[in-house]
Formats: sequence, structure tokens, C-alpha cells
Amino acid sequence: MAVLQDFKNNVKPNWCPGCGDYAVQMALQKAVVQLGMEPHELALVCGIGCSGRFSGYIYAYGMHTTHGRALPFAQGLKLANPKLNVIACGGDGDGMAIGLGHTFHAIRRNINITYVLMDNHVYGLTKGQTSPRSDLGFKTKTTPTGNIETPVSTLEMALAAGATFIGQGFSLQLQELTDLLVAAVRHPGFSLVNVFSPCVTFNKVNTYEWFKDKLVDVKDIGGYDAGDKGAVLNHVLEHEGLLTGLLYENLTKPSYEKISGLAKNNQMQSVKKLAPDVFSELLEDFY
Amino acid sequence: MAVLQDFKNNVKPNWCPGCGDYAVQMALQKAVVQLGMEPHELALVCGIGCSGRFSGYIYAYGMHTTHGRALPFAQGLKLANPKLNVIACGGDGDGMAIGLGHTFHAIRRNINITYVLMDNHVYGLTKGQTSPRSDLGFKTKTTPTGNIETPVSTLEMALAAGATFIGQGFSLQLQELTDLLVAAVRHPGFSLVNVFSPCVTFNKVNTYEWFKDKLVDVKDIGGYDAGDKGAVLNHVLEHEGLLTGLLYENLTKPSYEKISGLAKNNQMQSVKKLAPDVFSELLEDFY
Amino acid sequence: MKSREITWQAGGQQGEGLESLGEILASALNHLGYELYGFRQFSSRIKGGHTNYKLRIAAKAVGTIHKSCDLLIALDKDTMQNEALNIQEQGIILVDSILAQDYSGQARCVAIPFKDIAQKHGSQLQKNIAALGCTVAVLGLTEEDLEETLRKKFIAKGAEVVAENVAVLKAGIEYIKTEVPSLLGVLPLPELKHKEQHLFILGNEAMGFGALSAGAKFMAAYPITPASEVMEYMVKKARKLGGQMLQVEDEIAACTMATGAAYGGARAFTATSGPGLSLMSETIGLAAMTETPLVIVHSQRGGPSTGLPTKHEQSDVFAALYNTHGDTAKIVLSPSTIEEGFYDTFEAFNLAEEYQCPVIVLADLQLSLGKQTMLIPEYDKMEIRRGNIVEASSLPPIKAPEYFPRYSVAQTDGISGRIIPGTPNGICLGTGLEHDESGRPTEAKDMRIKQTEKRLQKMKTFLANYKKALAVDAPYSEADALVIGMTSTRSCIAEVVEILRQEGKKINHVQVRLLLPFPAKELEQYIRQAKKIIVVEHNATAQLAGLIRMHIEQCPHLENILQYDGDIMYTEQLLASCKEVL
Amino acid sequence: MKSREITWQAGGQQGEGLESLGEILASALNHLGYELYGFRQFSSRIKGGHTNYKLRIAAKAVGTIHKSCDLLIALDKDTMQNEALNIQEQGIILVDSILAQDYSGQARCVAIPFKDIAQKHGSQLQKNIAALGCTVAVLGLTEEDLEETLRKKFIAKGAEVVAENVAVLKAGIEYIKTEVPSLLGVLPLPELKHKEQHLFILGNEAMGFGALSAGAKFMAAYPITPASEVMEYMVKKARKLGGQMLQVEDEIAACTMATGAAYGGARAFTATSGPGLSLMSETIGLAAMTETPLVIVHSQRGGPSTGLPTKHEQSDVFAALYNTHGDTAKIVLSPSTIEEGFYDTFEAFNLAEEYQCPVIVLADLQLSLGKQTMLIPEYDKMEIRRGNIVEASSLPPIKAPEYFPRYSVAQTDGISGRIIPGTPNGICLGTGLEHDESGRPTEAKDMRIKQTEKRLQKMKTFLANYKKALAVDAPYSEADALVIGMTSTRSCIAEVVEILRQEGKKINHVQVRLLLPFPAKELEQYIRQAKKIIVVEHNATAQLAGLIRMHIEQCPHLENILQYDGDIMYTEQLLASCKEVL
Ligand SMILES: Cc1ncc(C[n+]2csc(CCOP(=O)(O)OP(=O)(O)O)c2C)c(N)n1
Ligand SMILES: Cc1ncc(C[n+]2csc(CCOP(=O)(O)OP(=O)(O)O)c2C)c(N)n1
Ligand code: SF4
Ligand code: SF4
Ligand SMILES: [Mg+2]
Ligand SMILES: [Mg+2]
Repeated sequence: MAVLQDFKNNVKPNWCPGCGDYAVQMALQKAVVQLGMEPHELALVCGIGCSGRFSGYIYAYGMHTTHGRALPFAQGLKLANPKLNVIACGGDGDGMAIGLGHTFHAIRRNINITYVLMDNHVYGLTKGQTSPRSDLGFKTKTTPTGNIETPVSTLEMALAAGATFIGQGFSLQLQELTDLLVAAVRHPGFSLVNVFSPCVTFNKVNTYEWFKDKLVDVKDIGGYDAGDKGAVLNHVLEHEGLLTGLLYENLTKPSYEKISGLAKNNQMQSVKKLAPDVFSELLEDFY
Repeated sequence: MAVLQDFKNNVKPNWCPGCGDYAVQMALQKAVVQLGMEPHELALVCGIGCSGRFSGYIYAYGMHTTHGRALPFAQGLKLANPKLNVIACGGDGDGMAIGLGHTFHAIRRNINITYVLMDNHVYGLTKGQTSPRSDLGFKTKTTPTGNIETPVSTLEMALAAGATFIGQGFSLQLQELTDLLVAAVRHPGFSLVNVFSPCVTFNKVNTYEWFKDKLVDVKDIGGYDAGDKGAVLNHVLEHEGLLTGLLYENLTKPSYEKISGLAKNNQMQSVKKLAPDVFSELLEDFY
Repeated sequence: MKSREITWQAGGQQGEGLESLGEILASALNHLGYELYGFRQFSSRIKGGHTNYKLRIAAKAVGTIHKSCDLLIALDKDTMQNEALNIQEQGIILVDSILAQDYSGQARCVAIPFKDIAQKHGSQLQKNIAALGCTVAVLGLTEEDLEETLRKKFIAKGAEVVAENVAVLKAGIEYIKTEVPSLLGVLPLPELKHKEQHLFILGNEAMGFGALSAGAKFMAAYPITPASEVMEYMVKKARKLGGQMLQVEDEIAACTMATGAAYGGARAFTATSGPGLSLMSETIGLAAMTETPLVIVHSQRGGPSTGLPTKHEQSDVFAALYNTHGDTAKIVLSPSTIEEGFYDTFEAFNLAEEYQCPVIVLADLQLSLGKQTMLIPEYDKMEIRRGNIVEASSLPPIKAPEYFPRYSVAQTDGISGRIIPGTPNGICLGTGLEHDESGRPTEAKDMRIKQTEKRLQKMKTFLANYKKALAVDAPYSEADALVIGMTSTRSCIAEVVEILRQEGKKINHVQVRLLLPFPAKELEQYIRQAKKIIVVEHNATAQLAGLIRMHIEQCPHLENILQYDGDIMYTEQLLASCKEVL
Repeated sequence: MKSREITWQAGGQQGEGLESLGEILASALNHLGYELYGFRQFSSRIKGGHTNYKLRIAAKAVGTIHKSCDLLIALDKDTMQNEALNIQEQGIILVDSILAQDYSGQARCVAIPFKDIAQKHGSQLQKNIAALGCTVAVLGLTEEDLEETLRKKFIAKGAEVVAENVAVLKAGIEYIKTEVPSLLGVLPLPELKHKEQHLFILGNEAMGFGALSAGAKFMAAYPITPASEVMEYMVKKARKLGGQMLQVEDEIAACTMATGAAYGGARAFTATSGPGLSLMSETIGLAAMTETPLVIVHSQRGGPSTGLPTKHEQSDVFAALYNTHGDTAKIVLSPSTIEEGFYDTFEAFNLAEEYQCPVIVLADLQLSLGKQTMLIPEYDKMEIRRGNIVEASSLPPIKAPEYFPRYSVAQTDGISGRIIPGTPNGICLGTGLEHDESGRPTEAKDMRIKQTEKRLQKMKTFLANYKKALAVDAPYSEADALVIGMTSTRSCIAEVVEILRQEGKKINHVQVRLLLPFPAKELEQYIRQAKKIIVVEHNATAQLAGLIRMHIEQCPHLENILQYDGDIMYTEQLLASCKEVL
């Protein structure tokens, strides 16, 4: 059984000291150990951003793709190699701006991968511009007088897209985040884990303290039912999305693999010459 | 005052006889007459698809753009020329597949344009493939054994994106559709009008009859409150989106033009040399 | 030519069943052993709008259609106004009786009540089958020659439907026999020397079949004319073989998913046209940088922008080569026949894995939508080569933080060992950033230089090894002219060259089948052997000629024959253009 | 060179205030009248990671930095390990005392307790200001020379902060005076002959300022290195002028919105780099097809894919020219100095409107992020030309279904009248499909041909009229060599050419400022005048050389000097490379 050390690659992240992404890295490493994975059984697929550097900091297969396209890549990878544990990662710009269309369609397609979105309400890597998750009024290099576009509600979006698993974590809550990631990977379908992962350099508003003050754990909401979409949505609206925990899970919708039949008959990795009889059969179409 | 004839351009649409888009064309022409527009005050911006041909069939300024990009184009046009009435049109593939990211962001940006989405649950122009709005099990050229991806719920998506106006019409209900379009254009912000516009050639399931049977007018729902987002959402979930009428309107969120200040000081159309004092002031930054 | 072959044509409104009329006729003729080439012209609308289908029937292989025809079935006015003008003088027109017959040309024009014939024995929708019957009679065939094909075509709809169609067919034959007996067998088919079994296959299907044969089981794509048939073929076939075709949200997703699947060890691809390729450009760069074996089938149509979606053009050459920013190492093949469409697509997957790079199969509308008889692919020649994939068994144990040197720069050919993720002891990284030998991002200058050269070295290695860069028919060491073309102009040029040679001119012909890396050296030898160089292409900016000059120092003057009206090239015109230049 | 100028350099970790150290020094020197060129090197991380800033201080205009420096401020180990090796022999290193001084080079190396100095008079964060003080002393300047600049820089934070910084500055000066008096004024600045007022401006700001000056009030963009400063500049300035900069969801939206706004009559643009340009390719085609005046500023960085985002390269030439499918009529300008960055961007908007097509201003990282003294743009020369916009007043009344012939093919120059939507009596259509003169889709062959030729004719008209295609310094009608470059290699090449000329060689220099349509004729004359042709570029595939060959028949051998390590080009190296070739 692999231990934490087996997932460390000794590369010093180029994240700023204090960046929320360190905790996500740690939680993910703990989670995969807890899940009993071996490093070679895991593939991390990342977008571009500070968060996008993630795959380079964990000892596992890793692919650092293009901005906003981690999910299409991850879905292709998973279908090609269903035994692999595929975890996609990215930032809020990556997943909610340029990648929003893919995020939405990946959610509804429900392929069995996990998507970890590091949500810092800002563009980190490009040095501090507004993100689609930035609060109204938030001042950045590109909104010097304050952001005027209503932020995207990741949770409403995910529910609208027909998500089957939505979790939300926070970099300061390492244990909860670890547990959430474990549950997400175990979920048989697409799982979204949105993590509030503060950017200490470019976001002086949505800081660790800010989140700590506002976040409510759904465990603390009496009668919270993660299976009732309507109710979950009302909680989300009421708390403006500032909830943590396993917010929603739907186990009745089958995964893409199941419904497509690939779960039973996936031979994509077998690259072989067609059997003579198969070849002959294919020829039939053209006579 | 312009009359219906003033919006006719005598181009014979290349739509199939019976296509739902004819009614949308007629309703739109009636609506703009009713709104007192002159042809030159209207610009139609379309995507690509059967529905995308729309701008070519109405006598007004028209731009037939690229697949899925009608909304970015329309937003740019509207900001450049705020006096113009800008109406964007497209199909369900255009707006919900390739253009989904733009649709979502256009909704949240809330620029004062109207978006008419002709929703036939199929790809018409490319001759019958599945669309993101196709029902589960729907058989097409690309899903010969039936569609396996949960359809996008346009209404849930729009609500999640923070829409300020959502209407839904049906090609068989010309008068209602006309009224809806009038209301949409009058709405001070982004208005989405989703129209069930059957494809008689490639969709033999979601036919005129099918829609007629299923659609419920919100006027017939007792106590329907188009201002209560949570309630609207529940109705949408309950009726699986098959509602018609003005489903949702929020007049409290200001338009992009208002909040940006462009409503008061938009000089984009004035292309002039900088005044000497302005030029000098700009130079100051670089000393 | 006439004595050796027949061109049959049918024109009418879209939705009148012209396509199946042509299909049935062709299928039957294929069984009889004829060589065929079929091409349909259509407009960008769904129902209505003129469409016409031409079928060339010959005893030896043919790869394009001619402008003129011998036998024309005219079901709409457009056909009479346009197509009828191109008919051979001794040709025959069978025109629907309900059309006003203001034909004033030379050919014999006979009004036939197709609808009535059909209605009497079935429904008026079957007027295409009535026309088929008349065709059969004029060509001197019998109902027996067609029956089996009709049965196959309609059996899914029940025996009754089959019977009805056969009845209409017979009635069509009977009509000619009794009403216009002078037409009976008046255009006899060419004599067949030997009878070989052929496939009759659409270019797009040939490419899809090539992919499937190469072991490709993953496809992600987005519908677009004229490439959709590739995905439509794959979706029908892939699942049974344990694969999947996904129609996804857009071309960016399609291309990226295919890249992900290719990284995952599957043979994976996408197919697209014009706008789709533009959207894929960023991902092509990712595949090049991460050395992932992505395959893209790209079928050119009229550009730029949405352009002429249903018309032919070859104006995406530069885009296929250069649409990605940066120094991108990739391969662009350009098959020039439907057969090459099969083999090149097959081979694309081998090359993509051997050279670990994106491979674009650059087709064009004629190649994609032309349908041709083709010899059955030789099973024994269909060799699968996966290149340097490092298997688990050959890997010594490693442990964190040690990585496998996926991007090792040690090899002089530029090709390092590739690992399929999931392999024990092979962990390594990948990134679109410049990286070190294990795939960790780096900005170190020496590594940057080495990795850049590694990627480009692969292309040099490939170019040195590749044997199919040119299709050469160059018998003259001192030629009057060399004609150079690419993609589907192959047959048209070949026919023109043949005619010119018969007229005593020494003409060489080279069809360029590899566009990137460009086989400049090989091509140059033919260029130096000719007095005149004529470059034939379907675009307005002479892209192929530009490429040739770009790669050949002291390049002589190139004469351009450019066509950009959306139509395909016809022998008659090309011959005239060549003569003008010569 | 030494006697005529000083190169100052500071190296340390990102976040140590090196950027403001350089900025303050440069700003003060600009006020004193020196000519400056500043360039910062940085890596793709936010905090930490080595960065260094070089400033060349001269009496006459300079446009790049050298590898070596005269005075080096070293705040981290990387600086000592790398940068210190490049210092001039008579140079001086002021190294932070806390760094182990294992320097073994020739230059004089003095340890200075920057942190202590700062801490004593302010906070240790101000060690950059302490270093500034030491710099000032060594350069023979006084605190008065700096005070005003410091005041301006910090006044927003309060008078106290100003005072503190001034105190640290003085302490730095004092330290040299008292502790290392031998350094006082030991590197005197060059003598100024005449003092002119200059701007000290970043390339990206110059381009943003150029756009704003041209009347551009709409920008939509997506952040990306090294182009973000253009949007950051625009957002600060546009709104007050009645405009708007929108940061949108992606580059496709950015480019399409700008195209929509341009269609709407605004001067509109976007700015991007590598991956962004790839994503914009489809929309560029739309703008070309609809003849919409879209402007794109594109700054090249290391490719392909994400590549080397913070490093210099010129490998997007082909992509800028050809990333769109189809025969695309557009213009690609390539400014070679920051000043040209201003004027070319300004002019791009004129050309876009005059020729009704997309215009790309192709910059590169050095051009975008270099900061240079530049003469104040001449207000009188800044002429706005909007081309053929048809005003309402000149339109006769029309009514449905009559359209204005927006895409009239009647003009021999290819330029038809453009209508701003909203104009009464000017209704017309637009489409990415091929279209007729009113913008209605058509597949008619003759119209297709005419519209294609119309669009390409505009480019010919433009090329015939454009006067700034080349920046020429070619005094020799029989030259030993011609050196050709593009974009920001201008200054480096010019300096090398100068040296070679002093050594007696007849060297001509042409910097290509227009890449599409390519000014082949004009360039060819210089090529024919030279014995050797040397093409200098920052990429591995010799893209500019390829372009030259593509457009010039019988093109002679071109020698390539290629650099693709991510660094900018230095005189020393280029000189050596040129000599090798000569
Ligand atoms: C196509 C493309 N556009 C723009 C960029 C530049 N870019 C890199 S990261 C980034 C956004 C980063 O923000 P986010 O996704 O929130 O990640 P964070 O850095 O905050 O973790 C951008 C715009 C790019 N690499 N590719
Ligand atoms: C980038 C790009 N991809 C694909 C296409 C081909 N295409 C044209 S229309 C269309 C979809 C049409 O479906 P929809 O948007 O639902 O419109 P409808 O025809 O049903 O009205 C597609 C895929 C294209 N024009 N551009
Ligand atoms: S800039 Fe922000 S997101 Fe990026 S590493 Fe630093 S703290 Fe983290
Ligand atoms: S194919 Fe369908 S959507 Fe297109 S015109 Fe015909 S009926 Fe309408
Ligand atoms: Mg972020
Ligand atoms: Mg549709």
C-alpha cells in the first residue's frame, strides 16, 4: 500500500507562500493514499493557472494541458483507459470562464472522473485580474473601479447541468477536504469538488478569514438532504453558495460508461489489427 | 411607422416547408412592427444553423456570424451602437453546444439585447445529429442507438446564470410568441426567448403535436410568480421545462450599460482624433 | 473516351430521391464488375434546391467525373437549364414530362412521364425508381441486373416495399421498350475484360474504415460538412468493437478529448472541416508539445469563414500546416485518391505513434464525398506499428520522486520512449510548457534548445524514412512540363496529362501526398527536369505553389492554374488551361 | 561603447521590489534627459524566482539591452551565479552582504548591507531603495536628481512614506560616500548634447496608447502574458473617453465581440499572445469575409502550446499569417521599435477601415515588455482616416426589399462602400458565407470568383500604396551582405551592422515591417544587391526566411541566424554569428 511519501515528487511548487493550493495538494495526496491508490494508477489532468501547476507537484501521471481544456482531455483519457483514476484540476478562470462550456457538458455527460476546482475568485497566474467568480465590486487590474459582472454561481450551474456529485471544501479544513475528495473519487460518475483556495497575493478580500467567517458546513444545517435537488438549491441560494461539505449526490443517474456499454466492453487500449472475420464483415457495407 | 411589409426582403428561405422557423420569422416581424421600429434601427445577429439563416430573411441590418458566436458579436455591436436594437438568433446546437459558454456569460453580463433561440432538439443544417437539447434515447445519425447524454435544461441554465428575462414560446402560438418578443425587446437587459421550433425533417419525435400536448402556459398555473426565482425553478423542474410564456423577469438587476456608466457616456461611435488636452493628459503617464 | 465509358447523370430537387437513385444504380453496376466514380453536387439547404448526381461507368479505374454526360435524367428545370447544356452531342436526355421542354441543344431529348409510371405501380415518390428503369433500358441492362440490389436496399422496409419497387423498375424498362424502343440499349456499357470484386465506397467512409482498420476505437467529433460521414461511419461501427464515437460540444472538446484518449493509449482521432480546424489549432499545439499521437481528418471546403460549406476547395493548406502558434512539429498527409484516403488514414495512426506527434490527413470535399470503386484493401499489407511504447515489463522499478525520462533527448532520431499512463514504474509528466526530460516545466535555455530540436528532429527522421511523399508519373528526364497537384485533382490531371502525351508532349505529373514536412528534395529533382512547371490547385492564393517556392532555393517560375469557383476540376477545362500555359 | 553609455542591472527574487527600483531610477534619468532602454527578465511564477532588470542609459537612442553590464546590483544567488559572469571587466558589482561572496570574476565586487541600511531608516522591505541610493552615488548623481521621482511614486501612500524613502535613498548614497568612497561617481553618466523631452514607455503601453489615440474606444480581451498590459492600460483610460474595456470569458469571445463592435462602427480591438491567437483564428476569417475592420495586437512568446509564456520568441509568424482556413484577406504589420509600436497600432485602425479587413499588429515579448524613451508622438501626424464609410446623407431613399450594395464588385481597387448599421437607407446584410453584392448568401460561381478577387484585390491595392513595409538602412548598391530581421531585433541588428561597417564591411540592413501582404518586390531589390543574405529570427523553423523564399522567384540562398532559447538577442552573440556566416 502506498503511503503519503509515495505521492511526493520533491518539486518545490512555484506557488506563493500561503497559497491555498498547498492544502489542496496535501488533501489530495492524503485522499489517494486513503483510497489505496498506487501512484501509477492515478492521472492528474490540469488546466492552466497557478492551480493548473498541480499535476507537476504530485508523484503520479500528470498532464498539464491548455487553458480551460482539462476536462475534455480528462474525459478522453478516462474513456481510453478506464482503470486509471483520472482527476482533473483547474482554477476558477480555467473552469468557469474559458472552460465553462466544457465544464457544463462534462457534468451532464457524467463520465467517472473527479474535477477539483481551486476557486480563489481571481486570476492568479496572470497576476490579478477579475475572474467569473469575483465578487461584484472587486477591484483588480482589469476592473480598477470594481467588478460589474455578477459572479457565476458554480453550484447553481452544476445543479442546472445535472451534476451527480457536488462537494465544496476549503483549504483551511484539510480533514474535511480530504474526506470530500475520497467520497468524490468513489462516486460512480462525474464528481465536482469546488475548493475555496485563497490567493494570498492578488485577493485581499476573499481571504482565509473571509471564508472562515462565512462558510457554513451543511452538516450544521438541520435536515440537510443532499439527495433533494430542489432543497439543495434553496440552501445554495440562501447561503449564496458559501457552504461546505457534500452538497449534492444523485446515485440514480448512471455514468456514461454504464449507459454507453463501455463499462462492459471497452477495448480502446487494445490496438490490434482487425480480426479477418471482422474485416470481412466491415467490407460488406461497401459491396 | 413601419408596417410588416417593410421588414420583408422577398428572399425565399431555404428552410424546409413546415419548418418551425417560419413562425419565428413572422412573429419577430410582427413584434418589431408593434414596437415601432424602423428596419434600419434593427440588427439581427445570427449563428450558424438552419435557424442561423434568420438574418437573411428579414429586411433589416443582418449579420450571419460563426457557429456559436452570435452572442459575443451581438454584445460588441450593441455596446458600439447603443441606439440599435440588437437581436441575436440561433439554434440549440449553436447556443447550447458550441456556444454554451458565451450564452451563460452573456446572460450574466446582462447587456440590453434579446436572444431568440430556436430549439428543435436536433441539428438541422448538418442533416440530423443529436443536439444538447435532444431527449434521452433520441435516435439520430450520431446516436443510432439513442442519445445517452442528459439534455441541457436551458431554463435551469439561464436561471443559474442570473438571467433577468426568460421567455419561452412555440411556433404554433404566433400571437403569444409575438407578445413575448415584444416584452423581451422592451426588457432593459439581456432577454432570452427560447422557442420550440420543430424540425419537421429530422425530428420525428418532438413534433408540433408532441409540443402541443406537453406545453403548459404559465398563465394557466395558478399563482405563478415570474419574479420568484426559487418558485420558477420548481415549476421548471416539475414540468421538465415544457412551459410557455414569460417565465421569469428580474427588474432589479441593472443592465451592463447602466452599471458600467456607458448608458450615460458612450462615445464609441465617435471616432475622432484625441483633443489636444486629452492627448497631453495621457502623455503625463509616461514622463 | 466515349466508346470506353458512359457518364450517367441525374438532376432534380433535393429530396426527390436522386441520391438513392444513383446509389442503387451504382451498387448494381459494381456487382456487375464495372469501375465507377460517383459525385453529387448539392447546395447548403435541406429540402429543395437543385442537386445532381453524376456516375462515370468504365472498364478501367476512374477517379473523377467529367463535365459532360452521355445520359441525363432531368427532373427539374435547373437540370434542363444548366446540366443539359453540358451533354455530349450524341447524348440522351430523359426529361420529366411535366417540365416545359424548351431544350434547344443537340442531344436527343425525350419526355418521360416518370411520375405516372411510378404512381401506376407504386407511389409517385418512386419516380426515381421509374427513372432507374428507363436508365437500365437505355444502358442495355435488364431487371435481373438490378433486382438483388433493390431487394437489399428495401428489405428492411418489408417484402412489399421491395416488390413495389421492382414493379416500378420493370415499368420503367417496359416504358422504354414499348414507347421509345429506339432508345433500348442505345448506350451500351463498355466491355469488361476481367471482373474483379470492388468496394464502392465514399471517401469519408474510406477514411473512417481506414481508421477503424488501424485500430482506432475512439473518436470525438462535431458535425460539419463535408466531414460528418466519418463520424457517422464510426458511430455505426465503433461500439461493437469496444470503442466509442462521441459527438461532443464543439471542435475544441473533440480535438482535446481525442488527444486525451491518445495520451491514454487508444488510437484516437477527430474529423472536421474549415471552421473546425481553426478551432482545433490550440490543441494541435498541445499534442505537438506533449508528443501525443493525435490524428485529425480534415476535409477542405470553400473558405474563408463559413464560406461555401457544400463546395469544393483546397484553400486550407496553409491553415493545416500553420494554424498553430509556435514551431510545431507535426505531419500533414494529403491523399490524392479514395484508396489513398483509406491507406493514408490507416498509416496516419502508425506515423502518429511512431513519431509521437499530431498527424493531419488533409482531404478535400471531392475526396470526401466522391464515391469510387476501389480494390479490397490488402489485409496483409495492413500492418500496425506503434513505435516506441515502453512496456511495463521492460521498466526497472522506480519510486517517487524518480521519473521516467519520457522526453529523453538522448536519441539522435528525436524519438524517445513513450509511456501509456497507468504503466507501473513509468511515471512521468506531460505539459504544454517547455519541459525537461521527465516532463517537468523548465525555462532552462539549454533544455529548451534540446527539446525544440528533438521535436523537429523527429520530422527530419520521418521525412528521410517516408516513401510515399509523392505520387509520381514522370517518365521523361527532359520534360516539356511538370504538372504538380495535390489531393483530389489527381485523376483529372492524370487524364489531361494522358491526352497531352498522346498529342506528343512530354509531360510529367507529380501529385504531392505529403505537405509537412515538405518533401522538397524529392520534388526538386522533377522540377529541375522540366522546362515548365504548372501547379494546379483549388484556391485563389496559390498555396501549394507558395509551399514549393518556400522550400526550394532558386525555385524556377511556377505557372499557376487556380480554380476557386467552388466546383471541382474537369478534364476539359484543365486541358484548355494547360494548353494556354504550355 | 562603454564611454558613451552605462548599463545598469539589478537581480534578485521576484517580489523583492526590483521592478520599482528600476522604474524609479529610469524615471528620474528620463527627467534628466537620458535616453533609456529597460528590460526585465522573469519567470512564470508569482513570488520568488529570479528576476532581473537591465537599464541602458545613453545620450542617443538605444533600443535593446546588452548581455553585459557596467553596474550590477545583486540581491540573490542566481544573480551572482549567472548575471555576474556577464559583467564588463571594469564593471562594479554591489552585492547584498548576506550573500556568500564566492565571486571570482574580474569586476570589482563590493558587499553592501542593503537590508541594514534600509532597516535603519525605514523597513527592510526598502532595501531596493537603499540599492537605489548606492546606484545614484556610483553614477555620480545626487539625491536631488531622485527626490521628485520618489515623491511622485509614493505620495499616494502619504508624505511619511515619501520621507522614509528619501531617507533610505540618502542613507544609500551616504554609505558609498563614507564606506566605499572610491566608488563615488566612478561610473559617470554620458554627456548629454541636447536635452529633449521623452516619454519612457512600455511597448504594450505604446500600443495601447496608439490604439486610444486612433480613436479606439472598445476593447474586449482575455488576460495573457505578454499582452495583458494592453488591456490594463485600456481599462484605465477608456471609460473616461466614453469607451469600455471588457475582460470576457475567453479569446473567442474577445475577438468576436471586437468584431461586432467594429461592425457597429466603433474602432475596436483585442490583444493577445500565442494560445489566444490560435483561438481567434475562426473569427479572423469571419472579419475577413465580412470585411469588418478588426484590429488584433498579438505579442509573441515562446511556443508551441503554452510553451515559454514569459520568454521571448518570434515563432508565431506563420500562425499570424495563416491560422485561418481559406484564402483570407488580411494585413499583418510588424513594428520593430516601441515607437513603431505606437504608430503601427495607430495606423492599424486606419488600414482596417480603409481596406475593410482584419489587421494584426504582430509584436513580440521584447517589444511588448521593453521600456524605452521615445519622442512625444507628433500630434499633427496623427491623422485619422476611416476609408469608404457611406454616410446617411449621401444615400438615396430605399425600401424593402432593396439592399445597399455593401459588397459591390464594381470598384477596381476592391474597396466597396461600408455602412454602419443603424444608418437609414443603407440596409444590407453580412455573412461568413460567400455572398452577393448585398451580402445575401450565394453559391453562384461567377459571384464567388468576383468576391474572392475583390477581397484579394484590396490587399494588392494596399500593398501598392503602403509606404512603410520596410525599414531600410541600405547605403550600398553592392553590399557584402544584407541582414534581414523583423520586430524587435531591429536595434540589435543595427548595432551589429554598425560595428561591421566600422570594420570595413558593406552591410545593408532591412527590417521587414509588413508581413502580409508580403512586400516581395521591394525587398527583392535589396536582396539582389547583396552577395550574402542573412535572415535573423527568433524561432527554430526559419519562418521569415521561408516567407521570403515563398514570395521571391529564384530566391538566392538565405543564411539563417536562428535563436530559440527564450532569451532576447544580444549584440555580442549576433555579431559573432554574423561573422561566422560572412
Ligand atoms: C488560451 C489562453 N488564454 C490565456 C492564458 C493565460 N492564462 C494563464 S492562467 C490564466 C487564468 C488563471 O486564473 P485561474 O484559472 O483562476 O487560475 P489561478 O491562477 O487563479 O489558479 C490565464 C488567463 C492561457 N494560458 N491560455
Ligand atoms: C465551427 C463549426 N462547427 C460546425 C459547423 C457545422 N454546423 C453548421 S450548423 C450546425 C448545427 C446546427 O444545429 P442548430 O444549432 O441546432 O441549428 P438548426 O440547424 O437546428 O437550426 C453545425 C454543427 C460550423 N458551421 N462551424
Ligand atoms: S498568485 Fe495567488 S493563486 Fe497564484 S500561487 Fe500566489 S497565492 Fe496562489
Ligand atoms: S432541416 Fe429542420 S430545422 Fe432545418 S429547415 Fe428543415 S425543418 Fe427546419
Ligand atoms: Mg483563480
Ligand atoms: Mg437545432
